[in-house]
Amino acid sequence: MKKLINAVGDVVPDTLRGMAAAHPSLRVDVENRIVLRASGPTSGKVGLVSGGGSGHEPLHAGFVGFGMLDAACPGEVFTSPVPDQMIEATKAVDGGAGVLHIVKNYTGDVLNFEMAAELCADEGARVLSVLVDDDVAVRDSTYTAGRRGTGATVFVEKMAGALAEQGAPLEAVAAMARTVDDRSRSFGVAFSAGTVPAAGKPTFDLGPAEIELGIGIHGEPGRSRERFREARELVRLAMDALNTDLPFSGDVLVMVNGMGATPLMELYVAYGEVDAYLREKGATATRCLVGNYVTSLDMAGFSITTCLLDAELTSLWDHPVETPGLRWGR
Amino acid sequence: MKKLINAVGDVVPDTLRGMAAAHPSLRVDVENRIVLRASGPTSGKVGLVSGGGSGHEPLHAGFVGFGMLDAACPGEVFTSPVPDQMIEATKAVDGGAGVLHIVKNYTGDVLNFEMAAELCADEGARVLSVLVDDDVAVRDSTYTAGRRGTGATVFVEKMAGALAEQGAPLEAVAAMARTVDDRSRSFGVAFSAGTVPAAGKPTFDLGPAEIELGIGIHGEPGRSRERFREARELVRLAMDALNTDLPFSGDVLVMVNGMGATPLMELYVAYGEVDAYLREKGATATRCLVGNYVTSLDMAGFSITTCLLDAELTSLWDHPVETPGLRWGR
Amino acid sequence: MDTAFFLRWIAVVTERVRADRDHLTDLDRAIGDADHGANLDRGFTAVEEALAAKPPETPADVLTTTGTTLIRKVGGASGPLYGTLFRTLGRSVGDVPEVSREELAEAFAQALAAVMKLGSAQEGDKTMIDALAPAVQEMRTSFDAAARAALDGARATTPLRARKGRASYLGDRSIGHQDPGATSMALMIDALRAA
Amino acid sequence: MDTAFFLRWIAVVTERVRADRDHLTDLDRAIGDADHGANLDRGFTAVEEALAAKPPETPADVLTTTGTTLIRKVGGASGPLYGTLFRTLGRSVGDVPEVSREELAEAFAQALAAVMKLGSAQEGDKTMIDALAPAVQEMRTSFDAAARAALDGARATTPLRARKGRASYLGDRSIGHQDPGATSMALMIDALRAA
Ligand SMILES: Nc1ncnc2c1ncn2[C@@H]1O[C@H](COP(=O)(O)OP(=O)(O)O)[C@@H](O)[C@H]1O
Ligand SMILES: Nc1ncnc2c1ncn2[C@@H]1O[C@H](COP(=O)(O)OP(=O)(O)O)[C@@H](O)[C@H]1O
Ligand SMILES: [Mg+2]
Ligand SMILES: [Mg+2]
Ligand SMILES: [Mg+2]
Ligand SMILES: [Mg+2]
Repeated sequence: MKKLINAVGDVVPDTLRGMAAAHPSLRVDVENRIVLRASGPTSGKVGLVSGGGSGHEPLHAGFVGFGMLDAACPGEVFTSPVPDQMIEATKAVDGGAGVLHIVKNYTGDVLNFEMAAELCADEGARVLSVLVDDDVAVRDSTYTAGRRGTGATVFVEKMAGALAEQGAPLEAVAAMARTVDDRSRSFGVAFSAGTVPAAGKPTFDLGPAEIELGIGIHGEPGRSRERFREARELVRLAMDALNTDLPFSGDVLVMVNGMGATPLMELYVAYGEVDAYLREKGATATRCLVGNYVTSLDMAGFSITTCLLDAELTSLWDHPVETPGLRWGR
Repeated sequence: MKKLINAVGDVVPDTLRGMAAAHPSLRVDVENRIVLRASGPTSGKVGLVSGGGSGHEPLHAGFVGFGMLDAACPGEVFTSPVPDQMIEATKAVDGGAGVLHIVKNYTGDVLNFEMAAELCADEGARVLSVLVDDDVAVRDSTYTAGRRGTGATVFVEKMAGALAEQGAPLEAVAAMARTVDDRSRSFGVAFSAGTVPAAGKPTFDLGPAEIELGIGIHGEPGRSRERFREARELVRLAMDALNTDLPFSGDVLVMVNGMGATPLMELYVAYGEVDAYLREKGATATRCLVGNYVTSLDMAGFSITTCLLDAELTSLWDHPVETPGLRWGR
Repeated sequence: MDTAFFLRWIAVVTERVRADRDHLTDLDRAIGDADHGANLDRGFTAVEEALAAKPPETPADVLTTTGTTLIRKVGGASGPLYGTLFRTLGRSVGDVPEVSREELAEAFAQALAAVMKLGSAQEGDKTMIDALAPAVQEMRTSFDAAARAALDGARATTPLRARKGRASYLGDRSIGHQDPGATSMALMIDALRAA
Repeated sequence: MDTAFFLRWIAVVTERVRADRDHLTDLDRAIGDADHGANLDRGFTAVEEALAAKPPETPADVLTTTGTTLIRKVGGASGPLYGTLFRTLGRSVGDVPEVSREELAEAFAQALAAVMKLGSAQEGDKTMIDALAPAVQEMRTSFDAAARAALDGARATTPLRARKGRASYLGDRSIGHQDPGATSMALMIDALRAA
């Protein structure tokens, strides 16, 4: 395992130290693993807290800043953070208008955020939670833990963050977060697995012509192992899965996301195919992100996330944002 | 070889098609392989043209836009573009104030840009060229082709671009580009080689505990093969090389750049070490980029580029920029 | 069983988790995200420190400190679940210097209910519950019987299709692998015999 | 040698470049960036098309079209260098229907000078010059002699330390590998014998 790290056990604090040094706009509590806006809580604004395992950078810490999150709680690599972090973060960002927890749907994240929210409520804080569950590779039924939260997290954090920045009340911000999640879908494909530093080897092995379809972001294998195909076919496969679940129409926000080890060049090749697919269906990609936004360490592969836009969502997307990972309008 | 591409021969046009679809701010001539600002040439502004082999995305096409380049000429993967592209681009961006060619120092880039500049001059255009040659791993002597142009290209394009946007004349923009190059140095380390699609296999093989020191951005091996070390030591090694060549002092702009397959998490770990190193030397990292800016397909590894800032350079760095790959201030 | 017994139990669990760390992680690599061993090792190392820093005075103290520390340090799915298990055990045995096997068995029954409620998992979902539930049944008989039941329960998860946790994402591909959480649960129950 | 001869020469070169494409790329993988074969194949495929699209009427026409097309299509270091070689050949032989071996030898001498000037390389720098320069020396004797000299020159690049082009970045590590450009140059000279 050749990783640009010091000791395996120091990966998360070392990452946070680096983020702190790189981004004066962030206040990073390395010991307690909380990343906040350096500007402190905004009085009268709903506070947005998210968090999850590390290894998905820039998610979540890279999305702390004006127009998006107020705090991020990074856990160990691929391991949900603990309630203490969420409780501290919730206190730190409460500007008097309540706090929204944005939780990706994984048993660990859900349970830990649940415990934190209960304890915060016990202490009198106003906390609402929204679950992000956009991954169509997982059947949402009583026989699973439900759909995973993946790429749509970026959309939820961005648009709910914009609404919060505009001064909307907690219930409205939570409702918007749910709306964005409802309108978003994701599908991921892996060409190779990433390596968790503490584990020292890839989470799964793939042959030279094998891929995993329907992967999540934690290095877990996907729903099926299949033969490798060209970009056009892979994109079609992913887009068909999204379209079957929630047919495309009108304006669409698209993210073509690299899992950590896929060149930007290839993501653009894929984006070209996504754009063509949407045209075919009579829909239009009016906004997009192409790059590494929700990664899975050094996994090679990609995911596609789409969100059906309307005028309000488009304007929330366009609202200025100033974070290490996403910036425009200021 | 599992790459997210269609046919090996279509990688560059497919990438350009994807960029065109993703970025309405760009005008992409897929057939002639020229990427321009959609807004057209700015009258009275010096036009900035750069270009080089593909596979380094976001460099260069991702840096076309307000405050940076006016045009990029992408060649085949790792192969310099041809004079026709540069001639067309030069004509297209000439707003009457002349055109600056920003050329990375590789024999191919130099020769092709030279031919283009001569032909443009023959047709009456005012063209100046600057060479970017920042890579300290290569001894600059009569016994080499000179130092390679790598990470500093981003700095040169950004700061010369800002000055051009402010209305400076061609000579001043060229002089600024040279100043930035003079004050910038780079050093790169590879953990694994990338795979050129047309070649189908990695450009070199490394054992599980081997790394290449002093690599360029075209998958060529480095100056020496050594044993793998922890981030702190690798950063120290790179920083020592930079510091020996041009001692650090005062304000420093730092880029910790991923070569394409290195997780952002690890780049932050490295940035933390860079920051500490500079403090030790009594210098300060006052501006930075941490991410994938000058990549080498799916190579794993990183490079560090530094530039000694003064007040003018800092303000040029801070000047608004709006490109797919770099954006702030608007 | 006194405070020393419970301290020994936790010490044995800590030691075995450390020894089995890579095995647990490998099980989690197959159907999860390759961190279960690391998670528990981190958790019980913190428990060890917490217990050393402030020596507990009652069995409940040992169990509650263990549970709270796991919740604070583990994260993931197993942190809140194991944390809740130990905290519920602590709350159930109450503020007494000695606990009988019957009392412990009753506490385990309550802990099982709490963990099932928190994770909304049933027996057969291919989780730690599949080791815990049969062990609770046998706890009144003997620790030996409980340990055997837990180990059998863990082994019996192999042919199951996961319905909870990360492994459920795999659908049918989760079949054929033993559940990491059930495996670590069996380890904990088995450690009661060595305490 | 008439127009047909030069067309045959370019056709043989095109065919052999295609056949040796992977070999040339492998040589470039060792001390360059693994594209030399791909570059030349792309270039000569375009040359083939250009010559077919507008059949040339003179030897100079064949050579100039070849050179211009290479400059327009190859890129990299070898594009301008080979392009200049063929364009200089075209300019030197002049607007005549037939070219003698002496005239071609003189044209090659001029082309060598042009390529050396453009790339500011000397013999011994481990570049295509190391195959071209000795071939030019022997061109007046016979194509066979020229081809032998070029092949020997290419082989003799193996022990050299590169001083120009990408391979120079490797310093001493460039030693022990045959230069891809010298290898392709030898191929082109050798193809004269088959034309
Ligand atoms: N809802 C649940 N109820 C009970 N146990 C569960 C549940 N979800 C997961 N588990 C247990 O947790 C184990 C995984 O723990 P761990 O790997 O530490 O956490 P994570 O899945 O967050 O990485 C599984 O093997 C399973 O036994
Ligand atoms: N300055 C130079 N003069 C002459 N030949 C050169 C020079 N630089 C490079 N070459 C030749 O070009 C060859 C490499 O060509 P190619 O791989 O197509 O281009 P690139 O190096 O741009 O990838 C080298 O093997 C060498 O023979
Ligand atoms: Mg986990
Ligand atoms: Mg090249
Ligand atoms: Mg796990
Ligand atoms: Mg080459």
